[in-house]
Amino acid sequence: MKPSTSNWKLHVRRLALLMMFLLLWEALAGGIYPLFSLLDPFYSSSPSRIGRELYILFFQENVLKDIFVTLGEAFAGLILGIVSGVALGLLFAYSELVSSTLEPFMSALNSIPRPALAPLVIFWFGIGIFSKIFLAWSLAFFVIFYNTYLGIKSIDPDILNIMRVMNASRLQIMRIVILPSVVSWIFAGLRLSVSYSLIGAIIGEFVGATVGIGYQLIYAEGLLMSDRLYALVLVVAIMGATLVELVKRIESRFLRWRPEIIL
Amino acid sequence: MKPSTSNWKLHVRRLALLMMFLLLWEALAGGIYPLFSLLDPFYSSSPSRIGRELYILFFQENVLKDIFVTLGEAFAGLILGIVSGVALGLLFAYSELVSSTLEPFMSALNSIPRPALAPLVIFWFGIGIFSKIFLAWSLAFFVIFYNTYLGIKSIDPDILNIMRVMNASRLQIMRIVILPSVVSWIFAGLRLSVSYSLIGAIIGEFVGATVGIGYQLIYAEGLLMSDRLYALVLVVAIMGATLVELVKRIESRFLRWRPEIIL
Amino acid sequence: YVPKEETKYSVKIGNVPAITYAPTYVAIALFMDDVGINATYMAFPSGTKAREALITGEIDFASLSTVHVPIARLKDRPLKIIMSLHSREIFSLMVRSELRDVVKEVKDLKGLRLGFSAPGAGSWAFAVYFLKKAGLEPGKDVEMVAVGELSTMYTALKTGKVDAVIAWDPLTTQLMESGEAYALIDLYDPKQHVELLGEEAMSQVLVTREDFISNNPDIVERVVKAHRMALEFIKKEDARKVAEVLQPYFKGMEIALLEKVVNRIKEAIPEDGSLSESAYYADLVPLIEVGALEKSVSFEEAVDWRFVGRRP
Amino acid sequence: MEIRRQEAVVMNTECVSVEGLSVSYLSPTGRVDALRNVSFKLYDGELVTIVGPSGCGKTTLLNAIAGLLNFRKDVLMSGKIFVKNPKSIGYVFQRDALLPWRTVIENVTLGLEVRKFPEEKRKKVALDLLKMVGLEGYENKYPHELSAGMRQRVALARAIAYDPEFILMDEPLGLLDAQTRMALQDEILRIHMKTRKTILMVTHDIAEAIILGSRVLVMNSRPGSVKSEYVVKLPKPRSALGSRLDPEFNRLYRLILDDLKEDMRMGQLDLL
Amino acid sequence: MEIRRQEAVVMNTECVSVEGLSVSYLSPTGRVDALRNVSFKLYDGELVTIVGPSGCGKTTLLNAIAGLLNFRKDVLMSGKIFVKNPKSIGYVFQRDALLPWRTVIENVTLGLEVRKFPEEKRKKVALDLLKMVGLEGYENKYPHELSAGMRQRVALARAIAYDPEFILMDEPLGLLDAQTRMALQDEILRIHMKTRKTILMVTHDIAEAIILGSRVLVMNSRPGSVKSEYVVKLPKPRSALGSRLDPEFNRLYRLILDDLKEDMRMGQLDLL
Ligand SMILES: Nc1ncnc2c1ncn2[C@@H]1O[C@H](COP(=O)(O)OP(=O)(O)OP(=O)(O)O)[C@@H](O)[C@H]1O
Ligand SMILES: Nc1ncnc2c1ncn2[C@@H]1O[C@H](COP(=O)(O)OP(=O)(O)OP(=O)(O)O)[C@@H](O)[C@H]1O
Ligand SMILES: [Mg+2]
Ligand SMILES: [Mg+2]
Repeated sequence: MKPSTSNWKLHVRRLALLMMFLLLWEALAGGIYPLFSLLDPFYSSSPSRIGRELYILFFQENVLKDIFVTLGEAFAGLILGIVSGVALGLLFAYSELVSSTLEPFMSALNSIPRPALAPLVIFWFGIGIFSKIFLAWSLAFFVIFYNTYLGIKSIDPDILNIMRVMNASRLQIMRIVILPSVVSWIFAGLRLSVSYSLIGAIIGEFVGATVGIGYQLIYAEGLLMSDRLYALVLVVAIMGATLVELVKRIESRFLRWRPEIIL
Repeated sequence: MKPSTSNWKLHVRRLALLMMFLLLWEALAGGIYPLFSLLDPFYSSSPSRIGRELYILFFQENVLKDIFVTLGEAFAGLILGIVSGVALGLLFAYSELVSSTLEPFMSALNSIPRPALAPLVIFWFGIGIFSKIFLAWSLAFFVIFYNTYLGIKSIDPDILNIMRVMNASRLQIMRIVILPSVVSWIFAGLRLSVSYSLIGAIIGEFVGATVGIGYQLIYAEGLLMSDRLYALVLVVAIMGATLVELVKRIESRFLRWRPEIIL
Repeated sequence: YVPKEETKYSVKIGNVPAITYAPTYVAIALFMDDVGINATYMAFPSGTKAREALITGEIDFASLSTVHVPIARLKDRPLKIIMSLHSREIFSLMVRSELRDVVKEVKDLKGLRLGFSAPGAGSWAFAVYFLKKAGLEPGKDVEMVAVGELSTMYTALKTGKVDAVIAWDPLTTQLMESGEAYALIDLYDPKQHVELLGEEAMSQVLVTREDFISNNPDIVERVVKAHRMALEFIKKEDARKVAEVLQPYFKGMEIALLEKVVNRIKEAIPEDGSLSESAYYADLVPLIEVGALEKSVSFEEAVDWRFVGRRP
Repeated sequence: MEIRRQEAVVMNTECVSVEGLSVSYLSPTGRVDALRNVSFKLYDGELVTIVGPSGCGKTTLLNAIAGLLNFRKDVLMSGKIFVKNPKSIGYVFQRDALLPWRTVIENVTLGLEVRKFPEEKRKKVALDLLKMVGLEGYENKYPHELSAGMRQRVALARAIAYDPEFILMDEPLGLLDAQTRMALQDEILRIHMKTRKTILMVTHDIAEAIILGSRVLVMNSRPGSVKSEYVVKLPKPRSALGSRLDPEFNRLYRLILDDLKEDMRMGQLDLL
Repeated sequence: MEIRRQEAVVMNTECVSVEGLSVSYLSPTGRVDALRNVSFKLYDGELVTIVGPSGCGKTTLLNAIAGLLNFRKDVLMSGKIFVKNPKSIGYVFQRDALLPWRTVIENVTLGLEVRKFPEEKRKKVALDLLKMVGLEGYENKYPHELSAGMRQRVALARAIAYDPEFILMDEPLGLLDAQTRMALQDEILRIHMKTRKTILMVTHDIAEAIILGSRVLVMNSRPGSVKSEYVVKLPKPRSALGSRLDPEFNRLYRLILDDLKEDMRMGQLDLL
């Protein structure tokens, strides 16, 4: 929609900001002028140290494999989360009986700290891929669920009415009105869910793993390698940001009909 | 709005469901007829065992203190999350420059698995209450932030226009139009944030704590006390559900103007 | 060298990444193949998680702190120690260097903060034990702070959030090398070990499940064999060579530091992994004394000595 | 009430009958009685128009007939409503209720989609109707890109597109300029002549009510009810311009205007 | 164009002037030229009405004058717009744009709140206006509890409440029945006489345009522009009913209708 020049500028702006931040960090950590160092590089690391660690991770240790494993787990959890979240959201919206009865149970479940579930998760799902997918799902699901459910409550009632007059079936109403109406809510949820499914997969790997970013994190932490810890955290952050940007691309396709708001 | 009888029925329904679930659980765990036991009570515990543990926790060990500590941390994090989330959401909505530049950084930050942050959190915030509040905030914030930001994008442009014609200041537009419009989005976010702030506080207590539900949880896990683990998870879940119900009470006051939708 | 075995078995072995488990790493790196075992290694962020995975059958062997076995047995989870991997207790009580003039012995910790990993873990039990021995009441005289695993522990100590920690390697070595902290108690010092725990301890052990032993005695036999070869290797070869073998498992760690740590723990590597009753109880006593264990679990119950033999 | 149902006798089947319909809205801000004891009948192939003061319950009445009030919890309804074929109703809402995420053509084909017509058929019907309402070339626009009157025309096309037997119209031409309005009045007359659909139309324009309707129902307010009924005996075929010249038109216009005025005098708006 | 600006000379200051205004909407579905080269002036105290076919750009023109198009990225604008006091504009939107979370009275007092009037003052003004538009007793209802016409009246009250110097009205009475409509036409005339506010009003009702306006601007479409201007020389004070009887009214009505029809014949809607 926007000409490509402005896109180009945007990227320059982002990059400039990132560079400034990295330079400041490097300087504070003493990487530029050693006498001027305010941060202890052990816990604050520094861009150059992280860079070196990233080099090792990517070119000597094939961290790509870990990335793909974690991504796969997160993705599976996310897809399950979307499907089940939308489905249950619809069920709750359709049935007053179900929703009023079960609502408190849903928020109770969502309040359970996932890392504390580890022993039970091992018992239920083992420490194979399923425990990771389960944890990714358990974080992604609730956002999508609540957003679907509450999104439906804000649908324009007249649009529902026109469907009823046309004698549309429940399924048609769902497909033609409800799903498109909650798309903006679902996408709002997706920005969070994508990140959460990643976090969930990694927490799952904390339960015990042979591969994956979580596995690498356990190592770095167990062996006191703070640079590597930073590098890995950075890798996860970039994964998350990339996925969310992807989601936004898809979103803009779906929401093309919506006029832009300027404040 | 509804007569109190229906409210009464609702509670009965919820209770009945809970009872059925507990009975089934107890039966499967062999608590009712020992020969018929499908679940190993060590991993799956059972309502009676959890009940006994809860009795011990509340009447012999004063778990209330832990509850209040954790609640306090979560609440502080939640409040900070709401304030900062709404503020930053507004900033992002107001400034195209800020939002387009910073959006990927926000999703990157939100993708960081909080438990992996522990060493840095201790470095930044110590092991006192601040590290817990920080973690609670870090989970509560993003939901509120995204919901505020995306909620603003779905405001009816004509309502903004009427304010402009009336020559309202930006602050007035914010107070009179924007905040009330995003209230439904913020509340949607709150249902999640409330739970997340609890989780955040507990994850914070996993490192550097002397008290709190999180401390009790690692203790139970360390000593392989699965009944106690279940009991504590239950306590957290009930805390979460109670808080969310509270939020819903407040919400229904704010959204009284909205017609009810029936599907 | 033993000739390669004909039939291959696949097993999963897990632990928390730590150099005190060097025998397991060396065994996986060099000897499992020779005994006909296809070993998959699995990392856990804490011993409790590795223990849970073992109990539920997700892994077949774990190198663990001894404490986990009696805790599990008291809950009717029949884990068995099948081999000793370390004959010293690994914990050291490290104090921030700034306090060198103030804290000269354990009882000087009164009024300060002591960090340990997590309640229920070995470091907690020994923290309490050390304090009690010095006549201090943990929680009252000394504030007890759960600070999680090594990196958070290090951060907490360095930033002064705690004054002392119960550390293990590589943190202990690193703190001593850098001079950031000094050891108030160092159990690698034979004298102190004798004083507190006796001649020998059994701090790190190879663990499996009872049912696994009865169903697969052959596999257990082979895994133990590989471990014994590893013990021998570590004892015999110089630290540099051992460090080189370990390095693939400790990527990103300086080889020099690795070598230093290997040197430090070499002393504690047992000859043959045989199981000593007195060493077992030496480790158990503090746990019982501090209440981490409700009651004692007998040597006979916790240990299966058929594979490496027992000593008094 | 004036001369009652004269033409009606020649028609055979009842298409809609409303008997003693009362509707109240219950809301936290208090109860509003919107309709009280409304009764009337529509016969197959009739085009009946309704006029009445703002807020007298016209929309409520149409919603009740369309069965939409059943989906609300805050409505108290009594009386009987019979609709011959409730599965084949068209409804032009007062507020257009276009689906904002669908293009103009996708909105028009909505009913056909629900009835599972094949793609090409849908498109053909929609394009014809869009041409009829003067929106050729706008088929791929989104509703927010249209002017209010254009949206209303899309809504009109949508209600006709799937060829329902019975059409409810709530001021379908209210936002159109005089000229477009007359053109569409003629169009509605033409469609009605050709297909003999039953149409119930609410309008605020008395002239429109007379020109289109075979009968005009006049409602009064608070709570709303049908006050009188005028049978329009203008010659057929009628037309938006031509029928205005008939003296009968003027007579009825005066009558209905006075009728409404009377209500006003006793009603809420006492400014005249 | 017919006789130009005769009354205009007796008035002194320009309140609004539009010169060579062209507006296009750019959207992913293509560019739409909504206005081309529109020029006219409004003098202090004038009430000018605009009529024109649906979609010819009337709303666009009003939005441009109100300065609302500046808040859009997808609009190309050229030409000059001068508004004497842009901080004191009232605007009745075509779609009511009531704040759904505010009660009727809170909607009406919106402008007064923005101007920081004291609470009681606000309430008093609002109650007076609600009485004027016939909505006494509805002050604590929420907009979704009102009928469409009632909402429109609330919007009208809201635009007048804070006493702006210049009021834009986009079909403010479009959803009202004939009777209520006439009452409110009289009310607008009364307010205009009393306060001498400058008013620019879009309407689809040619009669309304003549009765209220001192001038009637006729627009044509695609792209929209002001085609002709009629000065209305009906005697004052005018009234909704009385002025209709004047022969001048009939003459102008015919002229304007023909004018619109001509546009139609060349325009998009060729059904007549
Ligand atoms: N959802 C609602 N809740 C409460 N009251 C309502 C609701 N909808 C309508 N009413 C009330 O019912 C009455 C009739 O409303 P209705 O919309 O049927 O009027 P109408 O004849 O269509 O008016 P108009 O010509 O202005 O469209 C009004 O007094 C209105 O306030
Ligand atoms: N947001 C928009 N994006 C694209 N095109 C638009 C937009 N708004 C209006 N238009 C187009 O501009 C033209 C003029 O629209 P406008 O709303 O000004 O007409 P109008 O004279 O007010 O019509 P009506 O009498 O039906 O209200 C129309 O062709 C319409 O399709
Ligand atoms: Mg209505
Ligand atoms: Mg318009």
